[in-house]
Amino acid sequence: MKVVGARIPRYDGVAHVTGRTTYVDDVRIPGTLWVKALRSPHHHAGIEKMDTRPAEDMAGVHAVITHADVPLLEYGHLSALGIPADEPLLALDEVRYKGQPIALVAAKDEETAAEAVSKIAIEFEERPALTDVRQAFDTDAPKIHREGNWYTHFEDEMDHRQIRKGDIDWAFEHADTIVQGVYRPAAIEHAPLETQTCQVVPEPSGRLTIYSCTQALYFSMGVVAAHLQVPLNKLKFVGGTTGGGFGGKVDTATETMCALLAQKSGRPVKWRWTREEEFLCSSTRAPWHMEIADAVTADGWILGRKMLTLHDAGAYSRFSPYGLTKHSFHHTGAYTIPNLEFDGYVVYTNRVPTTAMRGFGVTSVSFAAETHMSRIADVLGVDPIEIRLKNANRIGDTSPNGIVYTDPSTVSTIQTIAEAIGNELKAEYRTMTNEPRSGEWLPEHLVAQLGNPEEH
Amino acid sequence: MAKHKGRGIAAIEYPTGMNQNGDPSQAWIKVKPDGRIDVFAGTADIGNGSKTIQTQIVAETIGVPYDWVTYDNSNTDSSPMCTGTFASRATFVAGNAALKAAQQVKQKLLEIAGKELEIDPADLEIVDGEVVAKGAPQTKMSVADVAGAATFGHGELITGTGAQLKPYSAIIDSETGRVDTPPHSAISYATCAAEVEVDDETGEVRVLRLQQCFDVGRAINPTQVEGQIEGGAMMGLGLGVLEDCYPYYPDVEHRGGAFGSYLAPSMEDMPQIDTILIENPSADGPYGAKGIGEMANNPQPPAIAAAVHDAIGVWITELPITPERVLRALGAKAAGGGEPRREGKKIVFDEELSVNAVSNGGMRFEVPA
Amino acid sequence: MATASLALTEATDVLRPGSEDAAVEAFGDGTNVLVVGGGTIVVPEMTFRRVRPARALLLQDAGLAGITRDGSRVTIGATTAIEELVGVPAPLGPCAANIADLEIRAAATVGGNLCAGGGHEAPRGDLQGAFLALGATVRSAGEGGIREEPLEDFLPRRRERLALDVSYEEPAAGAFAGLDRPHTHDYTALAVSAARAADGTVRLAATGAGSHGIRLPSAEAAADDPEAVGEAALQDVTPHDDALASAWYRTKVLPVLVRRALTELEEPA
Amino acid sequence: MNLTVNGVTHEVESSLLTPLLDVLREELGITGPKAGCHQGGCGACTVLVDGEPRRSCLLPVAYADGGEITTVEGLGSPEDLSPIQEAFIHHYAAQCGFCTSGMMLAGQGYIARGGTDNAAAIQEALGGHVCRCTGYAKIVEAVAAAARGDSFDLTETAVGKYTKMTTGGAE
Repeated sequence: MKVVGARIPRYDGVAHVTGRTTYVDDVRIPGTLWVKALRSPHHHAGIEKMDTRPAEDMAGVHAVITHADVPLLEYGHLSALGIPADEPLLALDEVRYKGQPIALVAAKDEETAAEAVSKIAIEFEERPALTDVRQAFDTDAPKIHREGNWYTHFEDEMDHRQIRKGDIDWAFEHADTIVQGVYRPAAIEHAPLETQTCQVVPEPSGRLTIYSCTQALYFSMGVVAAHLQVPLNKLKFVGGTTGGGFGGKVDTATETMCALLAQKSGRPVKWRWTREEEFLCSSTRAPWHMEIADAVTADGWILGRKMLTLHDAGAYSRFSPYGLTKHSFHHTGAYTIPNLEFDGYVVYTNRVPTTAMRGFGVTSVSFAAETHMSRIADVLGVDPIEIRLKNANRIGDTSPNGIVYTDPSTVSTIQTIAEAIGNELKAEYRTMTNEPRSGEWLPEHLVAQLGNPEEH
Repeated sequence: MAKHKGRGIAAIEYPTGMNQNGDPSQAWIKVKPDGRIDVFAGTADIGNGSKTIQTQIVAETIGVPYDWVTYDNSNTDSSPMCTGTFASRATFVAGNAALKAAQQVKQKLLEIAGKELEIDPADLEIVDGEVVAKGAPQTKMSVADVAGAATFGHGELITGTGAQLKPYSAIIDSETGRVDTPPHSAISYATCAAEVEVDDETGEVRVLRLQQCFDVGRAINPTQVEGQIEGGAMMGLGLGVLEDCYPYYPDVEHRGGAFGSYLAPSMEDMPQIDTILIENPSADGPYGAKGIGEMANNPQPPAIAAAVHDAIGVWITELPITPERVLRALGAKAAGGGEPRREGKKIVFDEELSVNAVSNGGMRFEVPA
Repeated sequence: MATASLALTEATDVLRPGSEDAAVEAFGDGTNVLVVGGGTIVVPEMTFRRVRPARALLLQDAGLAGITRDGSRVTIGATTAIEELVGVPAPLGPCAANIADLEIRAAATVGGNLCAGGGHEAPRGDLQGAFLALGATVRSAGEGGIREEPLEDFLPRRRERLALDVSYEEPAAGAFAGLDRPHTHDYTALAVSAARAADGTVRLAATGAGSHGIRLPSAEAAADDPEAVGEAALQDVTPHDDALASAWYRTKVLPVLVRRALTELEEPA
Repeated sequence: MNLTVNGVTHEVESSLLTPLLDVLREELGITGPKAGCHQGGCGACTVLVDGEPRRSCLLPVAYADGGEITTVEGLGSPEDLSPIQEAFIHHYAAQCGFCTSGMMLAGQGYIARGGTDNAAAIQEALGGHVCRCTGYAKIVEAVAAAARGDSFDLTETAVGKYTKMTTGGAE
């Protein structure tokens, strides 16, 4: 093999270094209108009255859209998987986060569009905001959605994702020590250098050409087609070259609205979010609240884990149910813990909706589980590398949801780093492999969890 | 002023492909009359390098030089379906689609060449753009000539299509969370050691070094893998010590709306980053590859948290580990607090953060004694 | 294709004075005039329509740039680039070097920094602290004509005045202690400047501890007592929460920076 | 007003306060400089003004009147790349590419000022530029290599400074 494994330069490297790569903002279409959004100034409010006529009447304004212009107002990021939608494309009668789009204007230039937005007459009735996931379940908590403050549509209409494996009571009874902690990683902005940008051109054929910075051309095309209620052949997405995404550009944040404005105005339109919109109004990585209690033995075996996760989804669910499920599947990290009781909730708050970001669902639990592991090593007085090797998942071990690990490398990556940092391992840890457990590495409590790697 | 150094490690795992699968990628390939190869796929390149990776896979699989292959992902009229570039799926899932399409093209090239050379296609192989008889390298025909023969002699268009899909089949048992088939395409693994320096008067944490080992399955392009891992390391550093959309979380005020007030890592935050790649091939990834793009920012935050504890003896479990959090933790420790509560065999940390301390009873986290 | 800024600025009367006198006249009493020094603060304000000036005064050609020395007296013209200060002794040089990055320092002006309004997310006006520690005076134009006054008196009125230059006596020693985070980005969360004048007077000032640079007289009075000086500084400030740091954190760290600045003043690194 | 951009002189009609970035992109159609933030915070719009790197989003065009502007398009063409462009390819210093033009022009300015391959000096000189993809390591390596005057093989990329492979690799 010569090409695979070779250090070949980027396919688009020459274009990148000569400024020839065409991002959406670089596409030049004469007669293009600029788009600006009216966004909610409140974290939570009812919309009492709205009159867009003052904007429509302005010279240079070609189209104004509100929820009334959207053929299918609610279509969720996970609707294709049968998960109910909860987010209107443009706010209907309530805003649930500061920055939520309510109406959009397409005008001859950005200045005119911005001025038209400021002329839209709107009255709000402010409502109490819920910002702390820990209070979302209280009877006196502000209510964000009619159906409540957390997502209730997991399998069998469960209101949370749960994992049950082994015998958690046995684990806590037989533990020498129970170590309990709380882990709270922050919301993160994707902050790609290219902000959300979209151009849409209405073609003479009646099709729409959508220049998009999406990370997912077909996914986004499906979202636009659903909102517009048109077949896919009415749309042509042009893209594939994205100025950074990190998950944030899986959200189809601009394409549908620009398509509607192009249809209504009959003109090409362009929407380039400002950096401030990108920071303050775009979706973020979720903040998470995780509580872990591990049942451990004095010599560092993790017998069982009880865990509660409150996933701060922000105002709408978007991909959060998916992210929480993925989180639950990986809540033991790189280790084999045979007895588990996990409960996780997707909780709504009045902050911008959260979405996928690099490591979706797992970055959070990697932090929680690994920091917890370091703590356990510290309180037990055992070596933090040895305790990890001891509990590391091995071929034939099973994951929280019963899947057999077939090609794990936890042992070898830990050994490699131990060597790199000059940590001399004891012989039994130095010679350990990823191969199936046996001997001292297969204590009684790990036998029942074993699976057969041939099965998968 | 006192600065304290510390080191911590963390080991992680991460799946390739969408959780529960059901995320198809497709590719199709056509061959020009001179044997040059055009690949069409709907996979966005977000900087991750999927244009390069898929081009490499196609060139390798067919057996032609890399620069014979063009790659077009520019629009949905000419490119087939791809679920998208996320979930660490571009190399593995979309790469497999390109691989399968290339295998079809190779087979058709061999069939045409077999007719031209009057040799069983099974006895032919393609090396460096030439179809060669196995064991008789002097009997050969360039891929260009094969493509010409197909076009002008046999009246055929050589194409290949490929689709990769693990069906959305992982039914989750709502009680236990058990699934019946693997809900991912592969799993990859990594370990990170972080070295930090903490200023105990200002609380500033500086990450000095990150040593990281990633099992990448197979490095289709080692430089690009390093690029992903180095970029992920800095994003992980941001998660660990800098970035926060809500500096007063759960409060929603004082958000930063600019690069000066939202602290994305800058060039001067960069520590020494050492990268060690392990190739433990996956069973069904293209050439054994696994997806590592996302997990690249997962091991640093816990390694940094452990290193901070090693340096100054406090556990900070809210991210990022800001100077304020460092000073608050050091202050609590100096005041004789900050220690976990011990009750029987329980050691309870962070009680003030628990839902039990904040909720009005709507949600509790109860742990057996 | 028109953009926002094109459409906006077409509506603005742009003045480009060619001398100090012309700049003073064009500024008048300052009503409805936007002063553009280097542009690094006001251009984004215009781009995002937070500022919609009827008139804008571009100072580039007004002859206000340059550093002059008269004995121990240093005078810095208002449109001198901040980058020009990077090599001068502490506190000014290190303070200037801590601002943003090379490209912004090369465009941003001393006058713009002295007249900067409080940022809505993070402090602005880093140089104010350093110049306060130097006991600088500012010569400015506006209502009532040209006048020279101590920087402390100028700062509360800085938004109504056209700064022409700033002057100070070279100190016997100077020091600067700032937070090192975030690196190279635009804003400093908190910093302390210190200077000892030729007559032995020690002046201390902070940036990031109020809506503009603040002198720390209580700390100055306790400058001889390393145990007390840091805490004394807290009497002089009203720390606030913003995107970079909380009032709590600023309160904890201001004494540290005061001590560090004084230590450096005594024992230059 | 007039601007000489990459050797070509243009009459400029935009008003005096228009940011240079918008004149380049919108009036002159030169799209190499990117509008990453319009706040001066990211560096994607950096160009050389009379040889010095400047944030074009912060500079009123009046201040560049009569000046010589170099954008990424003026560094070199695909057929005739400049050393810093070759360095960015060989060292894999561009991923999504959006920050690349600003990074290279800041690097070019640094080298023109006599900058060396010292990593800390490069980090200081380019420190205000944000890249979210690369983690900066390969950008620093690329600028250092260009500052040293390395020659570059454009058929393959460099082994990272701190990288090692334990198994496999190119066969």
